[in-house]
Amino acid sequence: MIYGFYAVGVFLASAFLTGLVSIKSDRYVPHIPIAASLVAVLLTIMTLPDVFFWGAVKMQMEEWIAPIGISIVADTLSVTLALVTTVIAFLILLFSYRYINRNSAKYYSLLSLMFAGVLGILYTGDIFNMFVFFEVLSVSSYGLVAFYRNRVSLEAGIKYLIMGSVATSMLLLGIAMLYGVTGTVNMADLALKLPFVGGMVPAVALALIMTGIALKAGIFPFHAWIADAYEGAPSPVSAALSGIGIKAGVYAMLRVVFIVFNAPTIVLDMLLVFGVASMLIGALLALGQDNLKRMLAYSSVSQMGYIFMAIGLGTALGTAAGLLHIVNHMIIKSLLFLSAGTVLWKAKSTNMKEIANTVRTTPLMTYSFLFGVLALAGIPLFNGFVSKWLIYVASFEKMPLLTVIALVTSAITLAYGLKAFYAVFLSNEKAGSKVVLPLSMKIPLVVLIAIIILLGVIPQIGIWLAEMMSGSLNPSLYTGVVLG
Amino acid sequence: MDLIIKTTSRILFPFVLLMGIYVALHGHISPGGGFSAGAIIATGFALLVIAYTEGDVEHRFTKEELVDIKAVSGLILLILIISMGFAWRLELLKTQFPLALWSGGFTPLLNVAGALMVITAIVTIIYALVKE
Amino acid sequence: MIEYLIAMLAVLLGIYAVAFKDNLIKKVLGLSIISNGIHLFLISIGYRTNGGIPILKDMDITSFAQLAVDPLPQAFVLTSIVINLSVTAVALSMIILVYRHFGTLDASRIRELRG
Amino acid sequence: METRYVGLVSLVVISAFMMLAVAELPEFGSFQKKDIATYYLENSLEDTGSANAVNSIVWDYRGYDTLGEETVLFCAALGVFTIIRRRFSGPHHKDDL
Repeated sequence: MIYGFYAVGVFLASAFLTGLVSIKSDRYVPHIPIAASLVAVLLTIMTLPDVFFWGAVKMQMEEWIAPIGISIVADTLSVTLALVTTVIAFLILLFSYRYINRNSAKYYSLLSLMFAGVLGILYTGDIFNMFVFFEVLSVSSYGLVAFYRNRVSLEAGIKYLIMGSVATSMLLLGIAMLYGVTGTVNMADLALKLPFVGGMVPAVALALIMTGIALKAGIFPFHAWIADAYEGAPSPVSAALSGIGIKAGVYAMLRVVFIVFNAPTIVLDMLLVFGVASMLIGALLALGQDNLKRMLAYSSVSQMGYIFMAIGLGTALGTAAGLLHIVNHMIIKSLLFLSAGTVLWKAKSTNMKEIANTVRTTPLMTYSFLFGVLALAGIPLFNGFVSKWLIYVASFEKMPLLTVIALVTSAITLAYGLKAFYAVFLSNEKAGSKVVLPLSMKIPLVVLIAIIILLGVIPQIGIWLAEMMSGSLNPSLYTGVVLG
Repeated sequence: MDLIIKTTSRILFPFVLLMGIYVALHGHISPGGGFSAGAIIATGFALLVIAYTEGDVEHRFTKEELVDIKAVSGLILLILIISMGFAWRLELLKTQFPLALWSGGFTPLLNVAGALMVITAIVTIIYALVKE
Repeated sequence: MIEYLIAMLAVLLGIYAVAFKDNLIKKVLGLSIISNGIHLFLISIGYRTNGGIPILKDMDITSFAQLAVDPLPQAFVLTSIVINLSVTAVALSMIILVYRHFGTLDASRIRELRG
Repeated sequence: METRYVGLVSLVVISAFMMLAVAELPEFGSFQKKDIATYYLENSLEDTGSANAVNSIVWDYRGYDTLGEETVLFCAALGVFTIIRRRFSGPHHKDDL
């Protein structure tokens, strides 16, 4: 039985209960999603043993035979990502306990629905179901991005909405074409039937699905909406979006490319090219930003470039490195956005210079941002280093030029990280209101810092995790489990 | 909106409602079902909301400030019904009780729940947009 | 083959509208045109020459299975219509406020005004 | 204005690509390779008890999709309410942070 899958139900229930409870009093509203995410973490931990033992576990909705109903599949990749997602979800919900004080019922409902959407994508084995949960994820994040309703977030919201729904429509068109040609929507069934289908249709369907997913993951040609969306959204939402929302897109891409289409080489080379492009462009754009949130947004684009490049290498080591970097980046980016959130909590604007003289930061905020920046740049002793080192080694085997580019981008990452760190944290001995961080904001930062250092100091965990995850990317194991 | 539209919409509304309920209940035999029934009834409400300025429609809904919370919670109850059905069915209680009268096993129940769900959602959205 | 072309043309028309029209409401309309084009494509994929509706009226099962149209894309279309409805609802409510804040619905002007 | 030409060119490329794919889709009325659909048609009555195959799929075989879809509808209603809150403050000042 896949207990982790019930976490989707738990988040759905928490979203609805917050609405009900909000009728009586707004005081108890935040407690429900926080409790729900704790339960979700527990459920995911319960699924770990048998997934890591069997490699992949299948559960069928109401026991129809495999291709008829919707099959729920949990393999090592999806369970690890689900575990990291639920832990970060808990931390983000805890962080926003004091951060959002108005209209909190709607905020918590939408946020827990967003997490339900992500978990739904991670566990589903059916491509149309993945489309539906993509929609759940995006519609709830449209509302969240425009939550503050001022000029910036509204413009960001409408732009994100239009781009997002074009992307999901392309995804649906791709699925429709696949159905037309093979007659099934179950991913394992598709993987079996696609090789027998000749002609252009699978290629075009894959192209459509890839554009849809690449747009959701904010890769180079479609990264326009990311900076505005993260700037407009409240900081915990940007942390959730960049930490978890984008990763669902990457997971879906991995699932489609590796399992359904069995990783054709053209696609991998394209991933490589787009990865390198977004790596460089993201880093350069981030360098030129003076707005804290936009800088973090562009750094997300560049880190996604790393992931795409690593996977695009095609070698086993490359995929393992890319998967590990997904996990590491989730943790680092959430830490960075949350620590930026603590700074922005009292600051009136997001411009780095103005923040400096309005907020006197506490040591915890300073160190959390510093550790985040160092981990992002892949400095040893931090978890970023482990995955970046694997990426350097993997890219060196394939094409030394790539390693040079990767190293240069890491240097640029370090540069803009420290620039922001200096501007916001170091240069404000002057006045500025003393920020007293409530406990609910301190715990997430401390926990995330602990995880980063733990994974950094003991790299074996990361490497073992990477091997286990990349083990689940071979189609034969997946189709064997699903179709029996 | 002048008198003619008001009276016609008032007269028309019960028939739209009846049609919607019929479609919802017979979802498993005739075409249509949860979603189309919800859409039909929601257009009935939309007819009323547009025909009347919100002043008169107010008495259809509870007091002003409760409306948005009530709407949200209204949705919740219905989703709970559906998710209950989904969760309950997950336990594979496939007792296929062949209700002679209904000749449907489980689908009519869900059809009605789905229809209610769609009605509440669309009506609340229309109401919010019109009130703005 | 020709029948699918119409659906494809609708999708392309929608993409043109979203990409090139400046007015926000036209963009949202373009979105629903794309979505409807995809629904038409989905339904026409499931069509069977002179096939009947997939509701078992007064036929035995085997001949019904030979005659009825494919129900699966119709289920997808039902889901996708509701999704399209909700996206348009959120989009329109945003447009109301964007108009209040920026005074215009012209996407390019909004980009300049956001400052 | 050059972005318009780039856009137009990419639109033409996409449409050519799609037309090619459409050409290779199975014949319009043909019903080949639809074994799952025939399964639904054949045993939707005795599995779910409803004569309407589409309804049995939407509510029973793939009820999980419909649950996901209801949450999308619920998100939309919530989204509309978060955006159009009654206490709408003036256009030009920072809203409740």
